[in-house]
Amino acid sequence: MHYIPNTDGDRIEMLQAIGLASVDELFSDIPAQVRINAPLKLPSAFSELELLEHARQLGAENANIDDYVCFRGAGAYDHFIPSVVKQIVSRAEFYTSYTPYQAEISQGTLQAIYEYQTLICQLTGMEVSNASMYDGASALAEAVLMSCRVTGRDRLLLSQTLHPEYRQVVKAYLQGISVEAVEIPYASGLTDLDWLKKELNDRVAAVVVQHPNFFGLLEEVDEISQIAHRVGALFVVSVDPISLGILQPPGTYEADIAVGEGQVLGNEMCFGGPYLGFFATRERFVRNMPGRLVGATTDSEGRRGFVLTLQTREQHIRRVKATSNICSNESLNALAAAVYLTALGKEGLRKVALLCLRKAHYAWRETAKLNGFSPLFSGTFFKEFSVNCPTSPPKINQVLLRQKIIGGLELKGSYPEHENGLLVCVTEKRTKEQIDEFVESLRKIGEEQ
Amino acid sequence: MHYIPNTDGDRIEMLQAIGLASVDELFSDIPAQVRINAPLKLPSAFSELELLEHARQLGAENANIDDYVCFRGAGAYDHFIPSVVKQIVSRAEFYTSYTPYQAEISQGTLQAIYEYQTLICQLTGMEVSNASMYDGASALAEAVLMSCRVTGRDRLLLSQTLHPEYRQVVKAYLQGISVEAVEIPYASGLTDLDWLKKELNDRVAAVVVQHPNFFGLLEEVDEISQIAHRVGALFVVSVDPISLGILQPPGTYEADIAVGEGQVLGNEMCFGGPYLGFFATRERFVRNMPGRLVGATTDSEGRRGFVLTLQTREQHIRRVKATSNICSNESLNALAAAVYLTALGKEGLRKVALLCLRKAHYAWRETAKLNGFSPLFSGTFFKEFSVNCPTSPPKINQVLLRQKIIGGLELKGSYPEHENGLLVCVTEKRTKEQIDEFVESLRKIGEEQ
Amino acid sequence: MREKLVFEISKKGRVGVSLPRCDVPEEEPERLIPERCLRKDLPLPELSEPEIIRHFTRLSQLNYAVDTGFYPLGSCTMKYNPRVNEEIASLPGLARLHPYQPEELCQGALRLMYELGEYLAQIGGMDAVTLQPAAGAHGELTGMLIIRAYFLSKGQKRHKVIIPDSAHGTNPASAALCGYQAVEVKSDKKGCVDIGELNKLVDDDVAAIMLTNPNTLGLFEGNILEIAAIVHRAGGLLYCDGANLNALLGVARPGDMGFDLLHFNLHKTFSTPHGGGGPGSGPLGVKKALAPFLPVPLVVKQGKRYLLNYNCLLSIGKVRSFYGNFGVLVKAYAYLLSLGSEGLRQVAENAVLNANYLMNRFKDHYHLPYDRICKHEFVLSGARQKKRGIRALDIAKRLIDYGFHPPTIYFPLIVNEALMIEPTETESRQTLDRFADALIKIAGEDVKTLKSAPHHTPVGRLDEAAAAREPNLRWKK
Amino acid sequence: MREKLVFEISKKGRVGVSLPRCDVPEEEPERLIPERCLRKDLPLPELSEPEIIRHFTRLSQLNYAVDTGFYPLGSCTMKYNPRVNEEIASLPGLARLHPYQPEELCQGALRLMYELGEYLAQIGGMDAVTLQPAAGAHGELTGMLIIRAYFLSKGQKRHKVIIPDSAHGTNPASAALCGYQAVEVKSDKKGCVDIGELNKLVDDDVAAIMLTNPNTLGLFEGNILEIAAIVHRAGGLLYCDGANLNALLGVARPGDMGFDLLHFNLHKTFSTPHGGGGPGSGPLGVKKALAPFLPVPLVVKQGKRYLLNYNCLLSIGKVRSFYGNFGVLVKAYAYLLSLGSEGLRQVAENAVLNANYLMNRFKDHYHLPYDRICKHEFVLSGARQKKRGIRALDIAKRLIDYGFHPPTIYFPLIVNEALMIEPTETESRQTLDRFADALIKIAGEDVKTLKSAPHHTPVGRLDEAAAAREPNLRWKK
Ligand SMILES: Cc1ncc(COP(=O)(O)O)c(C=O)c1O
Ligand SMILES: Cc1ncc(COP(=O)(O)O)c(C=O)c1O
Repeated sequence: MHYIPNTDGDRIEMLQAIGLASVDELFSDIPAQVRINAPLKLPSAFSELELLEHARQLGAENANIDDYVCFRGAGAYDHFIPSVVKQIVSRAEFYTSYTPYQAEISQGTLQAIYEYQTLICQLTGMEVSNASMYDGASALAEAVLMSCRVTGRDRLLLSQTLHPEYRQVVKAYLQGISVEAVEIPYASGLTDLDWLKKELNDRVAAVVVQHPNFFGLLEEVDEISQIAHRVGALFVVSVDPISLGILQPPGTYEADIAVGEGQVLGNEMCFGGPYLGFFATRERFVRNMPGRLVGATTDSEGRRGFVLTLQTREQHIRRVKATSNICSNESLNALAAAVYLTALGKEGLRKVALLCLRKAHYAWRETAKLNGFSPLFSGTFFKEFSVNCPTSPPKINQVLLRQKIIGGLELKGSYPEHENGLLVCVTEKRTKEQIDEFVESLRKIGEEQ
Repeated sequence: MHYIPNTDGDRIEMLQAIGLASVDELFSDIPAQVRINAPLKLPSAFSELELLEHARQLGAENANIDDYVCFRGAGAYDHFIPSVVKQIVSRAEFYTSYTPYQAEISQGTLQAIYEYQTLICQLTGMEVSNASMYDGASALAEAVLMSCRVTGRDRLLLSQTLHPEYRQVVKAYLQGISVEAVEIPYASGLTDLDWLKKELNDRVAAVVVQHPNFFGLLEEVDEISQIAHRVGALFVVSVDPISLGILQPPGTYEADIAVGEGQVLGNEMCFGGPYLGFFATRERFVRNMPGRLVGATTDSEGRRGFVLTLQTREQHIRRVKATSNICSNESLNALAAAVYLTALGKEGLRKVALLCLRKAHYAWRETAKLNGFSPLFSGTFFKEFSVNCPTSPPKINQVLLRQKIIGGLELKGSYPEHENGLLVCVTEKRTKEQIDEFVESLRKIGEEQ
Repeated sequence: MREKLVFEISKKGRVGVSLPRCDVPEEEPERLIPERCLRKDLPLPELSEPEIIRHFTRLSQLNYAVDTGFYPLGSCTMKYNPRVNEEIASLPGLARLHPYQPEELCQGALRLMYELGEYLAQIGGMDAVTLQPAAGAHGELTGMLIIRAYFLSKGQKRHKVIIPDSAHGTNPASAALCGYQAVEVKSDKKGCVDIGELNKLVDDDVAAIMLTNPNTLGLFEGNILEIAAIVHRAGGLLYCDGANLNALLGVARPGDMGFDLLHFNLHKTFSTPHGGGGPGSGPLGVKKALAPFLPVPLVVKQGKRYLLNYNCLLSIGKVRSFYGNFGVLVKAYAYLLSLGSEGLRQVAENAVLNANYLMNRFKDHYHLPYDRICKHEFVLSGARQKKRGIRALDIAKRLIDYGFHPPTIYFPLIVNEALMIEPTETESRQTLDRFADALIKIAGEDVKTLKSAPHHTPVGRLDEAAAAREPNLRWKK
Repeated sequence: MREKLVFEISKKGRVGVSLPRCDVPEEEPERLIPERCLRKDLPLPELSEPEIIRHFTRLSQLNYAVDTGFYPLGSCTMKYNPRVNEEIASLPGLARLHPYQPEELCQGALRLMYELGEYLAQIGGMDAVTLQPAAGAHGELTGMLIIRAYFLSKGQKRHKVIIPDSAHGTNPASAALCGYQAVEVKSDKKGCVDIGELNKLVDDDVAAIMLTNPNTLGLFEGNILEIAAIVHRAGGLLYCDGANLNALLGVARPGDMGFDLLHFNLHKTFSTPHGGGGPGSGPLGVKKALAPFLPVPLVVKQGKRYLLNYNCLLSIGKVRSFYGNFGVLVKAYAYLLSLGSEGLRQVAENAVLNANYLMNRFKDHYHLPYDRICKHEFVLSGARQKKRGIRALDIAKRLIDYGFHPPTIYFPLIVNEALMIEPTETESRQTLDRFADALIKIAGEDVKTLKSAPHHTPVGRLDEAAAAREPNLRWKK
């Protein structure tokens, strides 16, 4: 076994040193009736060459976005990843190290996380950020739990324009504790403010929306924020970090907790993970925050250094009273996000956001011109928009696939009221040529109806 | 320009500091009539995303050996490369450093080359190895030049069973100096020993053969070595390092210089380069060797360390009298070879060689059974063999390509006497299934004749 | 060799990446988005590409890592991360997939997930597996939610979860997160669950017991069958924290011992790299009776096709978006295939052999609170050294001077000045000996040398108290 | 932090890689190969995969590199190597090609080579380009062979090649390798070719003059047009060593100055990484009259197809197998495309600006033998320091303590105690300033500190004399 340095000779000598006659004796403390004697039913070992070939074959059974043109978003996005990001996260010193418990030999990871935290604050306009959560959905669930802790309240209002899976996750996290989650209906694709104003009261720990929302639309975040704060509820918002290249950051509209999916910040779509949830809030809530935090401090010679800090919030110290049970997070993905945000920088992120905005609007306008296709909602959008199709979206997507295009997401699955709704995403990677081809295909489909 | 940190502001301040008004003034020493005023006719800049897409498209216009099954060798071979090799050569500390002139901050490269030199000696059974040459062919040319220096003679005998391109390169290197290269004809696919014995005399600096030779056959190296030495000529041999997993190394048959193509030691085929020529010889010739050498020594505290040594042979010191003009060599490829040889190790390299041997013989036996196909020669071979086909090899290869098989090399190009000859290579990467499919295709082609 | 922050390197006007020109009409954003929604200022840093690469490369060099040295961090299974797994996980056909792409266009990915689930079920002795949890603690939460749903489905609402005092902090935290009261059971003199105590605690309000086996002392719970009988008799379930599964691979299966749920730490046992703190992956296996409660979707096989099944009425729903940390799953899958069933057992055997060999070398130099055969790890106590004023922390820091990563310290909580050492199977005897020599030498070193360690790191011991008192969690101008 | 040799880590019985089982009949090798041809023993090391990765990773950390710091190594153009080029060069469609695969299956590769050749011709002002040479010196050799063939084709056999005293060692060595007599021409006070001298040396036995322009002092040969006239008048050719082309990109073209041949160092000017000493790539451009002599094959375009043309009667043949260092060509091609014509000029402008800025900072502290505007690099002399017994070597070693790679020293040979500094365009002004501060500080430091430098490296200054006296070029048991 080439991953195991011990040779047969080593094993014999080591057993001798500990006074045992056989490896089996090392397992004599396991009751005989549960010891396995036959090999497990697993495939026999693949050599490296066979393994690579097998993996390539598995890969060939998947459509990958180098070969297919992707107009699908809905929580995972085909954004461009600069080579520098991949280069840095593939540095063995980063990816083969553990959580930086020993600060003196982990300054690389620690400083990078500190930079990540700062970058997330700069991006969101919030005061503090943790070192990452599992993903956008679980980050939102943690935000909701924290809202309850902070306010001592037990009711939540979740907009129906939140990603359906995010709502599911929040609800799952609430199953064990007595907090009630109520969904806010939507009108014209946006969180229904009238309903919200009516139902909101001082039992509500937080109002939770996504911005831009699942349909791609910009929510009335300023107003929702004010409405929520009026009753002392927190305003929790889940945002697309790319949109923050041009959109007002949560800090400016007084969000109390801003979370979101960090995949778009330099992480591959990777069939859904590993991603990272970012989590930012107000300084005064810091001791209520879930997740790891890195802080700057000094050593005895006054040199700046970084350490894990405020660990008394965490499970390994506080145990049942911890602010979360999270231990391993998504550190390497956070590193990717830090490198991405540094590489794009002030100008770059704005440019990417502008490209998304313009291309999405170009695609939307061209689609809206087609016979049978019409916008599902009239609101302002960023990089995703919803259209109503002249025929069933699954059929449309089937046709598109033949042209190696992955079409929009069929809304019907989560929103049965939009039988023919299609959620289309256009990132900066889509060229005009690709968009034109996509629209042209839609045109043909429309005309065949 | 994202590779250039200077901002416009920097440029202005820096010009001020040196007392110039404009960047143009920096170029005022260039005669005006040769200064370019219009931009060059080059494409305008590609963004990283566009560049990647463009490169992928170029790549898609090539058949790559992940998608095609390769039975072609003839100097570049489809051997398996363990992941560890790629991981190590992609360490920035290795690939973004220069030649290790400053030993104290280059011990990584220096020690790795010292290990490479040792590994090449272990593999070839020779006494000393240099740090690499450009490729197998130019290494052979350098060996030939060294033979002339060492013997003071001006005639060379090159076997016609040497790779045709290697012969071309040797001859090109000899153009400027008055050394005559004579080709030794072959009989039954092997260097003609009778001819050799007849023509050999004390004007001959070296007898040069390839082993296994271009047709895949094992040469009578023991005997050739003796014959050459009888008249005081050097015996220079170009060997396939993979074959040394099971074949007697040049050291045992008293070769004076052993060279070869190191591509097979962990380097991608990469359309012909970068490769590396290895170069090993006797200790007593060391001051006549071309190329860089690393030696072990100690620092003032007695710690072992490594340095470039015997540099007085080299161009930067000896100038016109240097043993070669080589400066940059193929260090990173040599590193790959060192990692490869370490990873394969004693057992692994033997196993790879055995796999090649057995699979090639299996393919050969199965092919020989086919109607119309017959071995071109009867000699012993390692991983390549030559067959005579019932129809024109280009036609055969055309058919194979449709099945995504890259067939053998058509011999006719370099050996017009073998009109229907095909040189087939089978490495350890070829599965029985692939070989069977290849043979089955040949069978069908044979039957259609 | 310390490094400035990116913000300190930043200079106005620098760009780090080149982006495509806009090939569609360049409308002003104000025409597409109401002005009040547009941000005025984006205070991100500005660096050129060379500066970025150099900065992060230099940062990386400030880290210790498995690839640079021995990392005997107890409970963390810092084994070697095979290179081929990284190569495979970055193949475009496995890395560049949209999670919602049509089922017919991700059969390879679904097959991989299906097979990995099957293999893990085999290894753990479980009937069904979800790959959704993103880490061990996430698996625990998922397990707790399933236990709750299971009892609810039977009309029961149990409130307690029993957890040993030696347990990892995530166990009580996960139970609490799910609304359970965590009840602590003491360890006995042998370092295992005190059966007498347990008997007293178990009643029909106990939903489950959460055990780590081998436990955090590296000891196998020898009474596991009795424990299972006690808990099952009271209608409770057994949850296994599988963080220490490395010791049992191919040797014994938690499912056969009576465990009803088991989470796997792919980033420990199954060699996926830890990434400086994540991503991990914490698949959860359950026995048949609990399978209906697993999160959606499950990967199922119909004939030759693989499907995502969302249609699970009793499911707890979802604990994260999509299907789990797929990229991590790929590496664990590749690892399992390169081991095969034979290799799997070799992992356990060598991990346990290495641990016992190493433990044995310390017997005369450190207090060994539980002197019996250990599994993949063992816990020393710095109690003797403490008498001289030397703390476990000092010993740990001093090890850095010798080129080693320190063990886990002060955990488990039941051992005074704990030093928890896990060598893993991927270390050679030579390395173990060098480490043992160092730790033994340290046992006799003077207080001053130890207190001032480490001596050759870019920063010395840092003021953690100050860091917590006045948190500085982000750079400001 | 020093590291054993792999041979010292090796232990009998360890394996580093898993290989496929044999799926064809496992015949004994003795049955296929005569016993006397089979080797008895293969004395290679035996390590497990984790040991291999750790060993070479640790070795890597002993290296200084462009990615870890400033590398002002004069003449070497150690600029930043863009990451995307590495990504591109490792695409299977570009990296995993057999050189002899059929033309119709490598159109992408041939197109890339064709276009790169065209771009280089454009940049250098040449008419035809071969991509075959593997490095600069190899390009020189190719050029010399072409010059020889050219004169032979005209029935002339010229014997001399004129080379300035400031030239790089490869120039005389390449000329000699090709049987030419290298004749040295002195530099004048301004650091350029002495025209008077040149006039005396040029006759009809001169095949060529080899010039580096800007020369190795970093100075542009201002009399280049006159030089060209002199040499051409005598029927000789002008060869340009393009190692210093970084200064001229998009600003001026050697072809326009009268050069007939020019080699490019892709691993310098065109940002392909140097790999610790190679691989490089040294394409050679020539004027029309010399094109027929280029090595075979040439990539030609016919309609929309690209072909390899071997059919060149006057060709010198081949200087290496196949077509050149294709993998390096890919990176240079990618680099050129990401620059475009505008970016190309920016490279030169900033490289020259950085050099002049830096040079200016040293004027008061070091002797500057040629005090005029430099191009991409400049040469200081440590003459003043030498009076105190401090050598250029000491200054160089001391720079290491400050975290910098030393400049090239003792070259060019015509400057006493030369320190040859090339900052490149990819360094920021901040870095230049930090470097200048260090070098200026060193100018005033005491002898002892300098002589004992470097102080923090894994090894100190090594005994090179002993290394050469009793060469130890390989490990032995
Ligand atoms: C015994 C034990 N349980 C649970 C965990 C938590 O696992 P994770 O970090 O994957 O959430 C750990 C991790 O350190 C552990 O050692
Ligand atoms: C001026 C000059 N000429 C020639 C060379 C040789 O180039 P290469 O190392 O690519 O053979 C160099 C390399 O250092 C150089 O600086």
